[in-house]
Amino acid sequence: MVKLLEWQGKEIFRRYNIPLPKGGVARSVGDVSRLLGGTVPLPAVIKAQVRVGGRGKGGALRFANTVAEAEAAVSDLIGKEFKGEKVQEVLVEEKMPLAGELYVSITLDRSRRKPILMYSREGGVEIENVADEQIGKIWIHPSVGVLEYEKRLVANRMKLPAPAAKELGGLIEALWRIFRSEDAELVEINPLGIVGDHLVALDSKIILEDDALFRHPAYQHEGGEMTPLEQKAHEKGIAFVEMGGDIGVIANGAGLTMATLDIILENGGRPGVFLDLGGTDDPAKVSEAFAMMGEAKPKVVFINVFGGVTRCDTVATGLVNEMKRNPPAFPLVTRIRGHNEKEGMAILRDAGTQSYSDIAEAVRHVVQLEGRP
Amino acid sequence: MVKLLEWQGKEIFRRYNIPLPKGGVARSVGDVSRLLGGTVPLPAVIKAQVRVGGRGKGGALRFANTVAEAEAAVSDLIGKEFKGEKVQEVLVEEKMPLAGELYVSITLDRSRRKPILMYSREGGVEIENVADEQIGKIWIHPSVGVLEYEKRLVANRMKLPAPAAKELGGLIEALWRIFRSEDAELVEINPLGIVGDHLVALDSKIILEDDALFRHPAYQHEGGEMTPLEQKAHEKGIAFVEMGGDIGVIANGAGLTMATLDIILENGGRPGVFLDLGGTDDPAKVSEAFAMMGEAKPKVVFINVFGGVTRCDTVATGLVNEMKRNPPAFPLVTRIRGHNEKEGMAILRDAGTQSYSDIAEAVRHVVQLEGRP
Amino acid sequence: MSVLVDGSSRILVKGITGHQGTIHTRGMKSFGTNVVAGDTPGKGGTTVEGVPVFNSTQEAVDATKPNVACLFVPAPYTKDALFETVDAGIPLAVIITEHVPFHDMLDMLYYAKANGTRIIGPNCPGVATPGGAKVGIMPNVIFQKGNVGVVSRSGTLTYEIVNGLKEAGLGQTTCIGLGGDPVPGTTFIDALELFQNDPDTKAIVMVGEIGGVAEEEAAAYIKAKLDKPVVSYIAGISAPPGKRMGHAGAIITRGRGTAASKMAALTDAGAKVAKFPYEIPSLVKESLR
Amino acid sequence: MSVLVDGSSRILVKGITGHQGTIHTRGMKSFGTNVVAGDTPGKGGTTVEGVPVFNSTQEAVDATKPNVACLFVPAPYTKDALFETVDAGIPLAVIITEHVPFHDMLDMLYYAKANGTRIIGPNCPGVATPGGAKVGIMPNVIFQKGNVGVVSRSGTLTYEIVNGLKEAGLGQTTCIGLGGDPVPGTTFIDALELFQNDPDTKAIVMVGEIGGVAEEEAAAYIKAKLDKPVVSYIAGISAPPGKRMGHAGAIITRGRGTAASKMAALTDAGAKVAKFPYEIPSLVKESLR
Repeated sequence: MVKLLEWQGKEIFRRYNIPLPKGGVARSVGDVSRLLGGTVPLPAVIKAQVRVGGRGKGGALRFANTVAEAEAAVSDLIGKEFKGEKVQEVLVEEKMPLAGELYVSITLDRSRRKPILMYSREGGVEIENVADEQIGKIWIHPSVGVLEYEKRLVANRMKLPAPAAKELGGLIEALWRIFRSEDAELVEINPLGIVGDHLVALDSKIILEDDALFRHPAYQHEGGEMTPLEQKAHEKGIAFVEMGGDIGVIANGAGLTMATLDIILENGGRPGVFLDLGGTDDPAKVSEAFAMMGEAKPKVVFINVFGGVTRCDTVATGLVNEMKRNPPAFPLVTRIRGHNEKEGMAILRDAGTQSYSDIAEAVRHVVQLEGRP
Repeated sequence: MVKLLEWQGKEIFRRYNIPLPKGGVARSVGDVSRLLGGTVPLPAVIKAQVRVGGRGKGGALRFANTVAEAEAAVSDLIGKEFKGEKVQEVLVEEKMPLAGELYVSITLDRSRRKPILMYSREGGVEIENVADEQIGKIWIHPSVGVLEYEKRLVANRMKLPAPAAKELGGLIEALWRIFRSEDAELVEINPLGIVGDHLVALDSKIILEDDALFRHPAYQHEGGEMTPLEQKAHEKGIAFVEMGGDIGVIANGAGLTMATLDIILENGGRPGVFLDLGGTDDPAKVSEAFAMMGEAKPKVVFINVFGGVTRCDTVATGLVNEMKRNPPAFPLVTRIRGHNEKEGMAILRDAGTQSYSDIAEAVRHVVQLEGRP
Repeated sequence: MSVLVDGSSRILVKGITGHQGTIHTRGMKSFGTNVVAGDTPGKGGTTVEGVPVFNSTQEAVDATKPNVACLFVPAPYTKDALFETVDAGIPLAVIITEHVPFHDMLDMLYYAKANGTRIIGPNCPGVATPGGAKVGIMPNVIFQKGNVGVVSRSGTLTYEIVNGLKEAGLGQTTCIGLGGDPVPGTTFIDALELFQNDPDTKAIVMVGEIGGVAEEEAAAYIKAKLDKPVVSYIAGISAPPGKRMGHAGAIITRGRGTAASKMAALTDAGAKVAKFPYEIPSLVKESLR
Repeated sequence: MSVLVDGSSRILVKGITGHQGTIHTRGMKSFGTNVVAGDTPGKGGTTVEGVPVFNSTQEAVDATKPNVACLFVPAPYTKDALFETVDAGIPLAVIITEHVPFHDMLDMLYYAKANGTRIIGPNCPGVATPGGAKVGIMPNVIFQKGNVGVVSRSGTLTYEIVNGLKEAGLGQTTCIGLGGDPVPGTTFIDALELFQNDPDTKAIVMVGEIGGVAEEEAAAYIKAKLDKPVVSYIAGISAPPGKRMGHAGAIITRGRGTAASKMAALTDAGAKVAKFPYEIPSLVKESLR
């Protein structure tokens, strides 16, 4: 999940001719006077470029009537942290006189297996907080796109003045083209401002699909809303989630990894790390995963492998090799079933880890090792 | 039907990144040295830009090893006529060393109501002269386009060297995008040259759809393979075809106009002009059509109207008004049936034209007036 | 009986507030057709010829439950109007509009097919079932209820022929105008199949013209599947190759689509082929004997 | 009886010459599956594990008449391979490939639907009918012929569960892996419908996970239409919202798709919901009593 920063999203909007406020990115206070003396008129809005939501309430948005005010705001914002995310860039934009704020987005409706266009006159707040009856929905046939009559319908329901109604059709078409051509999971404009009789995209939210990044190499190194460790694992292609607790789980298969963490939770343990080995039995990959787990500093790690496609013995070999190279700072419990299960268990026992066949038994031992009262 | 000149088609090819020989258009001998001294290397091919087919046999293609030879060829070609079409422009292009000539095109298969991709290793001749088993065909779903595996298949069957095989995929994609985005009836490359291991489009043939020209205003004033009068009528939006004989027919509806000409032919008359009034009963339009007919100088004109949507009396009024303004140089026979038929016949008879209700009778009179032995 | 439309048809006229839409709504109503609604964006709430107008097809459908749409929409907007019709779940769309780009029609055809809507047209005069309903622009006075099914690619020529049938005492079950475009929504074969399955249709008149091979394909269908007599006429024996004879679809290309080829195929299939349109009634009478 | 695949299934392996394609062709054959062909462009004329390889699907179809395709094609080429499969008229395509962009899958889904091909997957372990055929990558040893239908969004977890069923003496009719992607070709409802119509399936095990609302929709289907017992398990009760738990589809967004919601819906629909996967066999036994 690649979540673009506001200014990155707006760069894409610009390429698709979506109307934007005049603005530019400042990476230091020194950039401000250049921007405000050049393309961006005052008064200005200064927006910290962070991926976390709720910037308005969090103090990440500032207003400035003078260059000095703007510089003060930028100076204050750069380096500040919002929900753990450090500000490195701010967007300096002209402040526009708003006659209204709308919402429009395109995303995937998994239930109907179709893209969905959502729109509302209640823009400017998180869409989750808008009443369902205030949100219009249009499902889109993927090979047909948004139809002209549907665009007209949306403009009518938004009760827009004529010039804005006309612009909205083009803007929806642009969103659709971004959604498809950029392989987005979500393209959202919130708020879509009404300025006079015209539309201006005041914010951007674009989430790109990981699996399609091979078509968009420019965004391959962008992140999502991930912890630094998750980001690191993501770059290595390891499915890795930090969950707050002390117990790390390495399993093969997302379902099995989740189920293992669930069993731990139900047995009174605190899930700490989800690490899915996937279908691999490549010792190098196993070692890498193991090293990632180490960085999360769990109190205890439980390895649960069902060897179907994956062979238990090669997984075990990978683990043991890694343990030899970097002896773990945590106790390890393993449970291994399936293809070459005896060989795998033997390899692990020889290396000194506790190895089970029964999962309930194994989990009870893991929770015991976590050692909470 | 807008048939683009070779160089116009190649301008479109260039926009879609189809590889072309280096070349430029000369409109006078003076242009030649500029082209050959600049972007176009010698030896060169000089090609008269005319819409009629069979340029190779007709002497419209020349070769030049020196600037002087090229100038001589251009001087000879400009102003020359090929099948009645006067040369105003020539295309001067580098002559490329060919390893082979292929054929590829996309057009509409009316029978399957799908676009069709046709390809052959036997390029360089008119595709009509290529044996059916030498032509590969792939039908294209309009909202899906040419699939990657199909492009691979074509390249395999064309037995291309690896670099050309890869290029062919992109080239087919470009043809498809031209076909759809430019609203073409036909996009053809013949010959598609193999130069070394690469492909080069040596000729272009693009026919655009009249009905979609509202989306392509740049081509609205281009012509097809039409006579000057047909072209003039076309620009006025009148369905008008010159057929070589002496009898002009004005009728309402394409089917009725054709049927009327057929009846004339079967009765020994020589069809001269097809003019379909269409569904109009606007006197101004009728007058305009009538004036067009006059320009074709027919020996006799037969007007056959069935008033269903069109009212016979308004059609008659239009005709009579035009006859008053510009008394026709030919005898006129009318046959009028349907909505307000009596009023229409009365108006025509009052104006002195012979008016019938029975078509066979009317046609016999028309053929008699044509006065051939 | 009849095909496609009858007394139970409920017609929505798309583009009812335009000149053509209004005139022909009047014509359909005086034929006895149940025109239940019209739609034109921005004109919702008004009426035309007593028919309520809605802003969108969906609104019209919700309020009046039409099962046939008749499109009088300018060519550049026809594709959108057809998609709207399909999305509203209307199973039959009759497109009168001329000059619809065939590229648009390809999109329309596949979208409609995938979603269960049949298209008639574009560039067609519509469909009429005497005593039932008329959808489109055919003149009212030419029809008479009877047992001849008529299907044609042309307009005015068909009116002449239907009028000729009436004058000879031959009524019609349904008359279908397929339209003169290269990509018709409904083909001769589709229409022949409908007539084949209609017990009241005892003979079929098929009016073709040059261009394409739809008549040849129909001939193959007639030979293989049809057990009713067919009288046919093909316009364009005098047409020169390469020239577009009024209809976008009426063009002989690369030696294909000549009148001679069509006539030969139909004769071979056992259809009676009229040399002149006015011969059709007597050939039909012969067939019905 | 069984669903989707059985002893009459003839399998084409697309991408047979790749590492995974080769390994799993061997696995399928040793399961007793009739693998009739493979295809890889440029590798036509060779054999893999005794299976003839063709350059294109059409060639493979012409020569060997497969009725199931199993795709081991790298994600960037999967869409094209699926279109080729559909164009060749193969009615069932099992897509093992992981990381297929959902935008591609949308195109694939609608193209396949329009042309009569069912997709299973992508990112799935395949389908297995013990005693009949296995298509995909599930381990052979876990299965036993019987009367429990299994359908699941996950891979390894399902192997554990099927293995547990076997150890408890509960055989399976067919085991269907739907895959962990947000746009699956076949849904829980589709699979439940298949099992509902299979007389040999006496009980159904349904293994879901967080993300989307497919389990809730399946619950509505179970309540309304299904008259066979369902035992279900949902993975991810411990998953935090907003995090993608390995599978592209396993993510709780905007409060939707939680394990609690799915479990509640299934309980309400009358399904037995297991707290732990290893409870499933005893719940199935209870259901079959």
